[in-house]
Amino acid sequence: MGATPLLELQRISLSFKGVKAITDISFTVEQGEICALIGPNGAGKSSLLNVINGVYQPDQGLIGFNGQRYQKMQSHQAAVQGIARTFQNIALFKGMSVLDNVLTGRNLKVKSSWIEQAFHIGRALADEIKQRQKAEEIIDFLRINQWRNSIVGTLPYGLQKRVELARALASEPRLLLLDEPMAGMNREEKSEMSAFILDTQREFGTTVVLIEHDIGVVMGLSDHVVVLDYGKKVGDGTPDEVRKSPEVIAAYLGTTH
Amino acid sequence: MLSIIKKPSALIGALTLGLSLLSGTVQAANEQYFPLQSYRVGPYAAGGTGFFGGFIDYLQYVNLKEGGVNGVKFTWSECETEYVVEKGVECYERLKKGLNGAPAAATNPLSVGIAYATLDRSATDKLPLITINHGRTDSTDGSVFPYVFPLQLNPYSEVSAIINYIGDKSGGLDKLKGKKIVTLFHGSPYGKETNPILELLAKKYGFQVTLIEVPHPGNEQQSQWLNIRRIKPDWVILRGWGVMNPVALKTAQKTGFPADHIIGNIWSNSEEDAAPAGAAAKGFISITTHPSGTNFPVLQDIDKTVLKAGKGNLQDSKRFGTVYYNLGVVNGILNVEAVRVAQAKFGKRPLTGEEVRWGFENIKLDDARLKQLGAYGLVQPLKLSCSDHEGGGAVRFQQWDGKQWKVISDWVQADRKLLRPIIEESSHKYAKEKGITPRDCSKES
Amino acid sequence: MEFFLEVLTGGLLAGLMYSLVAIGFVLIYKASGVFNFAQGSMVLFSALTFVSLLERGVPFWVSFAVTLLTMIALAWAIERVVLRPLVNRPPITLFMATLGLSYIIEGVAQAMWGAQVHGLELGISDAPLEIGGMLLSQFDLFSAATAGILVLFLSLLFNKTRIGISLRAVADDQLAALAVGIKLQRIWMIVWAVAGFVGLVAGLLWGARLGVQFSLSLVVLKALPVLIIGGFTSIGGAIVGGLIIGASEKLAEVYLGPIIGGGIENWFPYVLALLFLLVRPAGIFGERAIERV
Amino acid sequence: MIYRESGQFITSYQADHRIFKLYQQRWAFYALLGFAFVIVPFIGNDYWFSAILIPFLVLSLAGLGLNLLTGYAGQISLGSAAFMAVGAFAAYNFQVRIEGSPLLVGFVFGGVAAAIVGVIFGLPSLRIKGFYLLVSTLAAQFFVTWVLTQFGWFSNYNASGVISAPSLLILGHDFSSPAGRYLLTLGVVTVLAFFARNIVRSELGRHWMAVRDMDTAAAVIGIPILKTKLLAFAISSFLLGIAGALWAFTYLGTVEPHGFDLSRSFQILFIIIIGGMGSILGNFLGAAFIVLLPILLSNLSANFLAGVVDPGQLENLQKIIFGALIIFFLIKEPNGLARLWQLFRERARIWPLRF
Repeated sequence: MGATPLLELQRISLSFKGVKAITDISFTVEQGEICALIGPNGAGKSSLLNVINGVYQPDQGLIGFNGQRYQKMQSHQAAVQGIARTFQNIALFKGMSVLDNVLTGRNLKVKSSWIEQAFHIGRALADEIKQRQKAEEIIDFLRINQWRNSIVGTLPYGLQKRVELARALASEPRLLLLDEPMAGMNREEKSEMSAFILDTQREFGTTVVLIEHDIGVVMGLSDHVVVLDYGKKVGDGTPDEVRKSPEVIAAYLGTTH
Repeated sequence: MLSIIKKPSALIGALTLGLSLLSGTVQAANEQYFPLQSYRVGPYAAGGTGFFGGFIDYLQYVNLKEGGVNGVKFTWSECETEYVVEKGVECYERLKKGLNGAPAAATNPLSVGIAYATLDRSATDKLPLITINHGRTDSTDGSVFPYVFPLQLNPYSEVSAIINYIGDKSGGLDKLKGKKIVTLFHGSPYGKETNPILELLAKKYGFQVTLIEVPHPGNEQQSQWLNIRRIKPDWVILRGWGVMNPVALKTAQKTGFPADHIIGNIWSNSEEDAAPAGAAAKGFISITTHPSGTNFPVLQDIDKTVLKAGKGNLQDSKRFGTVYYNLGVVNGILNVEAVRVAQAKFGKRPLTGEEVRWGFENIKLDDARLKQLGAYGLVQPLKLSCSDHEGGGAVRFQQWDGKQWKVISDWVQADRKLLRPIIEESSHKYAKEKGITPRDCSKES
Repeated sequence: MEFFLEVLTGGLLAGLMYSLVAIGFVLIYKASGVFNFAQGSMVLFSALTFVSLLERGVPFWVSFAVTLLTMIALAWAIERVVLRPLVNRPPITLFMATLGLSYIIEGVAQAMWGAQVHGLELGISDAPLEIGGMLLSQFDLFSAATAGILVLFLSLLFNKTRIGISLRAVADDQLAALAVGIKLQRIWMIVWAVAGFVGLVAGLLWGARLGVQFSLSLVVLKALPVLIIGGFTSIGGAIVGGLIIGASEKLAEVYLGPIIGGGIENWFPYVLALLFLLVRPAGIFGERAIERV
Repeated sequence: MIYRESGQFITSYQADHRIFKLYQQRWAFYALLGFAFVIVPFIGNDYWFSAILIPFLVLSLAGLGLNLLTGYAGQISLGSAAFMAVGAFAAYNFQVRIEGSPLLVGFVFGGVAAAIVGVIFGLPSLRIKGFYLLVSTLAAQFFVTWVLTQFGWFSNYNASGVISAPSLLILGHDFSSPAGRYLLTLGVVTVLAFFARNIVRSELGRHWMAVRDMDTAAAVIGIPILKTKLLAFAISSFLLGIAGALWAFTYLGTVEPHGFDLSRSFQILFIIIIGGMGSILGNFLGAAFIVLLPILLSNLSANFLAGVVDPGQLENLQKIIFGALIIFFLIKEPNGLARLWQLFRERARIWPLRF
C-alpha cells in the first residue's frame, strides 16, 4: 500500500430537502486496493459514490483525491482527475453501438479539435485510429468483441453491465467506482464479473470502490470493507475484521440480507 | 426523361401555332389559357374561393356568350396553393407552359407572397403577373417592372384615397389640420408598407397620426384598443388581415369605439372580415375598388348564362355578388380586355404572354367602354401605359349594415402625383440592386 | 393611473382566457405525461363542430351535447390509436405524436365543416361597462366567471369522485396506480374527454371573441408560456400563469411597445417564460423531481 | 442481382472508418453524385429544377441542420425557421452592404450569423431540458421574425420588408438559370452533407449522442455538457442559416420574414421525424417525401380525379395523411424512412441466400 491514500473522505454529510442521506462519514481508500461499500438499501451507498464523483455536492466535508482536497467535486472535474464509474441502473448511451459507447469513455484523451475532425485534417485521423485501438483493447479484454457494432439498448442486461465497465475502463481511470456491478446476475455471470474486476486491478493497477450486496462476493473480492447503515458508517476494516464486528452484525449481517 | 416528354409537346404547340398562322384556319388548340394558382383551403380560403369563383365564372361567361374573344376560347386549370408561397411557385412552374398547346396569358395569384416569389420568374418567362389591388407598390413603374401589373390600386394609392375621403367628410382637406388618426396595422411587411406614406400625408395636411401594430395573427387586441381609447382619435384606419379584422371590430366595441369611424383597407373590406364580428361590425366603413352586389348588367348576365345554366363555379351560390366574387369578375374583365386589346394588334389567335402584356399596357376603359361591358360603376375608369401599370387609383367607400355592404360614396381618387416620385425612387433602387436597365417608355408604342 | 388599471384588468381578464386553454393541457399532462400540442386543434374542432350544427338549425343545447359526444369519441380514438401504442415512450416522442394529431384534427375539421369564417353569438352583450371611470368588458367578465366555475367543477371532480381519486393516483405514480388495479387506459380516456370538454368551453368563448375559424388553433401558442410559468401539473398554476402572462403582455405592449417598437405580444410571453424557467425550472407551482442516477 | 461483397474484409481501423465500407456502396454513391452533377442538369427542365429539385435540396439541408440538434444531440427545437431567416437576411445584407463580395462568402456569413443567434437561444438548454426547451426555441422563432420585420435596416428599407436575391455570380459564372441555381444548391448541400457526416462520426458526434441518450452519464465520464450542447446549436444553426440563404437566393429569389414562420419550423421537424432522426440519409428521404407527396397528390387529382374530388378536400386529405404518417412512424418505425431503407438494403444484400 502507498504512503498517501488515493481517496480520503472527511466528515461527509448530504441531505435532500432536509432529509439526511449521509451523516458525517469518513474513510480512506489506499492506492490499488479494492474497497467494498456494503449496507442495507437506503444506507446511502449510491449517494456516497455520487458525492465522490461530483453528481451530488455534499453539505459539508472534504473529499481528498490523489493528494488534492475538494470541498465540492464537479462531475467533469472528477472525470479529468481519473475517476470513472458505473451505475446501479446502467447509464449507457442506449442508442449508440458498443464500440461508440466505449469510445466515449476515451473522450478526455482525444486531442484533435472538432474542426479537424469535421474536415478530416490535422490530427483527426491519427487521433481517431489511436482511440479506436485503445477501445478495441478494452473490448478484447472484456470479451465483448462479437457485439462491437450492436446497439447497446438491444443487448441483454448482463452484457450491458459489461459494456458499462468497458466504457469506464476506456478512460484509463485511477479510481473506478462500481455501483452494484453484479446486481441481477446469476452465479456464473457473477464470478465472471468478479474475475474482470480482479484482472482490472492487477493489470492496470486501478483502485476500485464497489457497492455489492452479495456478501460472499464481497468477502472474496475486496481488500477493505466499509459498512454503512442509515447514512452512518458502522464498520470499516478488512473483510475479516468487519465480519467479526458486533455492530456490523447487528446492523447488517444480522438482518435478512 | 421529362424533357423528352415536354419538348415534343412544346414543339407540337409551336407547329400548330405556326400552321394556323399560315393557313388562317382555326385549329383545335385555338384557345387562350389562364393558369390559376387558386386557394380554396387554409386560413384564407374564403377570399380564394370567392375571387377564383368570380374569375372563372367571367371566363366561362365570355366563352358561352361570345364564344371567347374573336373565336379564341378561354381555358384554365387550377392548382391549389393554400396561400403558401412554395406551393404557389410550384404551381407557377407547373402551369406556365400552357395547356394542351394553349399558351398562358397571365398569372393572377392573389397573394402578395406568391407574387413576390414569381416576380423575377415572370420577367424571365415573359408572362404578365397581375396583382390586382395589391402587390409591390413600386411595380406601378412599368419601366422597371415590365411584366407586373398592380391593377387599379396599389397600397400607396389606398391610404391616399382614405385620407382624401376623411378630408371630404371633415369638409375639405384643409380641415384635416389637428385631427387625430390612428392606423392599426398588421405586424407584417404588408401592414407596415404604407406607414411612411401616412406620415408624409400627416405632415402635408397637419393631422396627427399614431401607428399601432397588431402582432400576427391578431387574435388579441386588448392593449391596442385601450391605447386607442386613450388617444381618442377621430378616425381609425384598419389595415388588417384575416382574423385581425373581426377581432378589431369586436374589441373596438368592447372599448367603446364607434364602428362607423373605423375605415378598413382593401384587405379588410369583405363580408368575411365584417360578418364574424356580428353586431359589432354594424356601421364599419371600408374602401373598395368595386361595389359588391349583383345590380350590374354584367353580373345579371353571368347569373343568366352561367349560374342558371348550372355552370357556376361557386359552391355556395349565396356568395354571388360578394366582395371577393366581384373582385374576381373585375379581374376577369381586365384580363379579357387585355387579351382583346392585344388581339387587335397581333391578330385573332391565341397570344403569347409578351403580347398579352402589350394588351395590358394599352387597356383603356372609359365610361362608354365600361357601359358596353356592362360594368359601369363596378369597374373604375382605367388607363394603363408603359410607365403606369396601376391605371386607376380610385376607390369607393362602403358601409356594413349588419348583413351586407352598402356603397356610400362615389369614386374617390388618390393623389397619384404626390406618390409617383416615391414610387420611382423605390423602383430605381430596385433596378440598381438587380442590375436592371429601365425601359425608355417614351419609345414604346 | 386609471389607464394603467384599465390595461391591467383587461390583461388579467384576457389572461384567464389563456388559462382556459392551459387547463386542458394540465389535465392531460397530469394523467398521461403528454404535452398535448393538439389541444389547440381540439379547441378549433369543437368550436367548429358546435357552430356548424348551430348554423344548420340545431338548438343550442343539442349542439352542445352532440359536440361533447364527438369530443368523447375523439378522446376514445386518441387513446386507442395513439396513446396505447406509444406507452412508455419518451415524452418528446409523445409530444411529436400530438403534433401529428393536431394535423389530423385540423384536416378533419376543415374537411367536415369547410374553411369559412363563422360568427358565433352566445347571447352575451359585449357593450362596455363603465365602473368608476374604468372600462370593463361584460363578455370578459362572463368568461372569467366561466373559468372560475370550470375550475370549481374540475376540483370537485378530482377531489370528490372515485375517478378523480384514481386520476390523482395515476398522476402521482403510474406503476403504483396500476398495482392497485386502476385501469390506466380508462383514466386516460376520461381525462382526454374532460380535456375535450374544457376545449369545447374554451372554443365557445374564444370563438365568440374571434369568430370561429382556423386561427383558433393558434391559441395553443399563448397557452404554452402560461404553462411554463404556472407549472405543467397545477390547475391553480394555469390560472395564475394566465393572469401573469395576460397582465404582463398587455402592460408591456402599452408601455414598452412605444419604446422598442410595437407588436411585441407574440414573443414577450416567451421571453418572460424563459426568464422564469431560468430562475425556477419547474414553474411556480410545479415540483422539481430529484434526478436519480 | 443486387450486389455482393464476399471477400471484402476490413483490415485496418482506417478502412473501417470510411463512410461507405463496401466498394459497391461507394461506387453506387459516386454514380449517384455523378448523375446529379452531370446528367441531371442536361435532362431536367425548369419545372423539375425550380419546383422540385431545388426545394428538395434546400429542405434536406434544413432537415440536416435540425437533425444534428434534435436527432443527434437530443435537443428539440421549434425555431429552425428563425435560424433560416437569420441566415437569409444576414447573407442578403452581406451582399448588399459590401460591394462585390463573393456569393459563397455571403452564404458562410449567413451561416455564422445564424450560428451566433443559435448559441444565444441555446444557452438556456443548460438549465432546461426536454420540451421545456421548446420555450427557448419558440422565443427565438417569434423574436427573430419580429426583429426582422420591425427594423427596416435588415431588408435595406424595402417598403414591403422583402429581400430580393442579388445576381448569382461566382467567379464570373452566372448561376441564375434554373439549372445553374440547381447546380449551385447541389454543390453547397453536398459539401455540407459531407461536413455533417464527418462530424457525427467523429468525437463530437459521439458527445452529442451521449448527451442525447443520458446527459448525466455523459457529464460523469467527462464530456463537457455546455460545450457539447452549444456546439450542437451552433453547427445546427449554421446549416439552417445556409439553408435559409439558399431558400432566399436560389429557390424563391425573394423572401420576407413571414416566409420563415412557425409552420416552416414544423415542416422541418416533420422531415426529420419521417426521414429518420439520427440519420444523414434520412433528411434527404424525408425532404423528398415532404416535397413530393403534395405534388403527387395534386397531380393525381388534376389528372384523374378532376371534378370528382374537390381540390380543397385533397389538401385536407394531405394534412391528414401527414399527421397520420407522423404518428405511424413514431409508433412503428421511430427511425423513419432511413431505417426502412436500411432494412431493405440488408435484405437485398443477402438475397437470394435468405433461406
